[in-house]
Amino acid sequence: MADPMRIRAQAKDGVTDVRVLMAHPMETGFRKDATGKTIPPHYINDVKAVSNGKTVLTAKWGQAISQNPFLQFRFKGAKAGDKVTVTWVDNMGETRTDEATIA
Amino acid sequence: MTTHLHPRSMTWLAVCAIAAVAGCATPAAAPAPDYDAMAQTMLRNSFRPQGQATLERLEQDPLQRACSAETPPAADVIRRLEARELASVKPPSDGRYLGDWREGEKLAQNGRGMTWSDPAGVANGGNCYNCHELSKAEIAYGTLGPSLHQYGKLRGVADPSSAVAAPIVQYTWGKLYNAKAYNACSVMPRFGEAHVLTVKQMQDLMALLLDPASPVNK
Amino acid sequence: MNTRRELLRHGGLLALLVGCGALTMEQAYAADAPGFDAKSLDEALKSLGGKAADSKDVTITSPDIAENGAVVPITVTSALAKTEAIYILVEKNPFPLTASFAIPEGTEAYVSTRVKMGESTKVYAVVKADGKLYSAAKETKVTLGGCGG
Amino acid sequence: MKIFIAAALVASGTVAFAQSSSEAIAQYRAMLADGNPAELWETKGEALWKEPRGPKKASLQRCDLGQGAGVVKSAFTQMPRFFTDTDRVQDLESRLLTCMQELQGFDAAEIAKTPFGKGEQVTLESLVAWIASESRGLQFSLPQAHPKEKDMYEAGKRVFFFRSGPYDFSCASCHGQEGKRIRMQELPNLTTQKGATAAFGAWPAYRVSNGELWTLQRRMADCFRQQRFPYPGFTSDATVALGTYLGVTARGGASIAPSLAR
Repeated sequence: MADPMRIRAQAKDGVTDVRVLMAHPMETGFRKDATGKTIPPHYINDVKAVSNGKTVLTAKWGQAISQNPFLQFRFKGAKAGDKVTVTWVDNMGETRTDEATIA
Repeated sequence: MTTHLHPRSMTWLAVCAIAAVAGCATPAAAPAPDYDAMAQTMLRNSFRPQGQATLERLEQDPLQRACSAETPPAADVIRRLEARELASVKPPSDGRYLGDWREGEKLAQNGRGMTWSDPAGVANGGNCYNCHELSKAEIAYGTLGPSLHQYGKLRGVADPSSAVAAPIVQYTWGKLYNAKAYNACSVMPRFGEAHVLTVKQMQDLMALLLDPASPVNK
Repeated sequence: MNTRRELLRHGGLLALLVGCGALTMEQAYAADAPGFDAKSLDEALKSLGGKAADSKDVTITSPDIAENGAVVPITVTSALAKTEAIYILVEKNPFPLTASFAIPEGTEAYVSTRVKMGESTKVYAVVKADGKLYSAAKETKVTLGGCGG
Repeated sequence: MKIFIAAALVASGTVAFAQSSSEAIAQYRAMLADGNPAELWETKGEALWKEPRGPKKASLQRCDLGQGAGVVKSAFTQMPRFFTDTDRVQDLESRLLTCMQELQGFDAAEIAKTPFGKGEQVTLESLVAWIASESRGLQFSLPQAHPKEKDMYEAGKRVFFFRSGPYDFSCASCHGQEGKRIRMQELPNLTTQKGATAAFGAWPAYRVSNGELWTLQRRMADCFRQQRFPYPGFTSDATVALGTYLGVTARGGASIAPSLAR
């Protein structure tokens, strides 16, 4: 199973700043392994963030997002103590969901 | 490492002082720790062969040993070492000093060769840009060595095959073949003497440095 | 770490793979996310809805030089009213469209992420606001570091 | 090299570019400072420390890193150090191996033989990342009171200056001078407090070139590779000695590990 994300969410003046690190190889499909075999593409292509039942961000990604992706965004309407949930899905159907409490 | 470069008596005084502070009862007659021997033992016990990198690579020659101290050797030692290295320089077997600067540029860019992850038997790179500026077009150059941009031009080499250019051409060959002949503890490898580069490869690097058509001299 | 020559060889390999259409995943995915299989900037823009007008209200922040093309930080901000989506396109990548973000009501028109680039290239930030496309671009140079061994 | 298209062409250099390149690279690093993927290893490492694992199904919470059983804070900035139970000087990786063997029942020799980035080495890398993060901002204060600590420092210094192999390289060949660089990469002078802090105090680090978390052990192994030396055993005496020399030289400097490296 994929490793957990690191999510930091901080509310200030009504705006919640969310920073997410995801553990993922983000294989492009262009690289070869030591034996010369092409490594198949393996990358996150779908990201969704939800807070208080509302979708606050959705993203579609290609394979050129860096390995162990970083994502930062900001939304209104949440306060300290509320939760933010982030879910990613990759092109092989693997998925991971993690939750953080807004500070 | 030679012991005269590491005055044992001083080190021993420092150890005594620390031992006293720590309250360790060090017998006054205990022999001074031989750190050189200690390091040698550690090196012997810590490494294992991998790929083409054998344990023989940890056996120092006299020059490597003399240049392994924090401070350079004494002037007379340096003179002796340099004379010995200079005697090792062999002029190109076919008498040609200059090859193709285009091949030289490729070699200068190539930093591979002789590590445990490099396949044995593949030609080594020259590593030049790791340490030197050469062609102006390459901005990712190192500064461990001096800039070699306009190397031939600055030395007035208009025709590398002319008699007037001969001293510079021969010196440059010698420097590539065995940098230690001119600076005993130089950080530059002994490309010819240590069989890192072939005669042909060194001829190509010579052209990169001295051919008026080479980008180095633009 | 590779030498320049090595890098060029991989570049050739890449072209070959793209030419052979080895990336079936992209094609399968394209139906859901248009533009990600486009192989040129123009083609990608077309799938997003056509040409984008240069706009001072779109800001893209990225380094002038990246020490490593594998990780290039990109931040996009839009000051345009009714910003609905933000796209990041890396011009010289085999598939320029790299990310698309849907910005719902209540979410600021701000995203920051990191992208890979194989060579020095312009990165375009495209913003969809009130149904129209606007853009800004920024050049990042990729350098070679380390011992090359 | 694992970059995307792997055709990292340098644009034909303009003068302005060359002049400002160090500044621009500093700007690039600053942009990456927030959100270092090393945090992913830190998170994993903290969980691994607390989780009952190994044949003995025990956690590492009684592991003594030199500050007393289970104390993690400030352990990183005071290692390598002498340990009475093993009667030797150990760096963080070596000490973790001892704890994994004694407390959890793992075979330390087996883990030491495992390639970096595989199996229990990943566990070690994660633990090192977390333990280092618990000393972030603290000053290096490696002890030198025990004679064996002093021995390791002195031997490590000699390993640092030891020139050998087909290229005549030592650590000092690249890291013994001020203000030098290899290609575009600046080379810290490891014989100074500032330089040793910049190097010793930065590893473990997330390497953007391969997306992996490298410990100091791994960093040193790769330096020896580029020196054209044979392979240094994991936590072997020469590597611990070298770590001691660097760490003692860095004393007084503040740790920024885990950092982000090229």
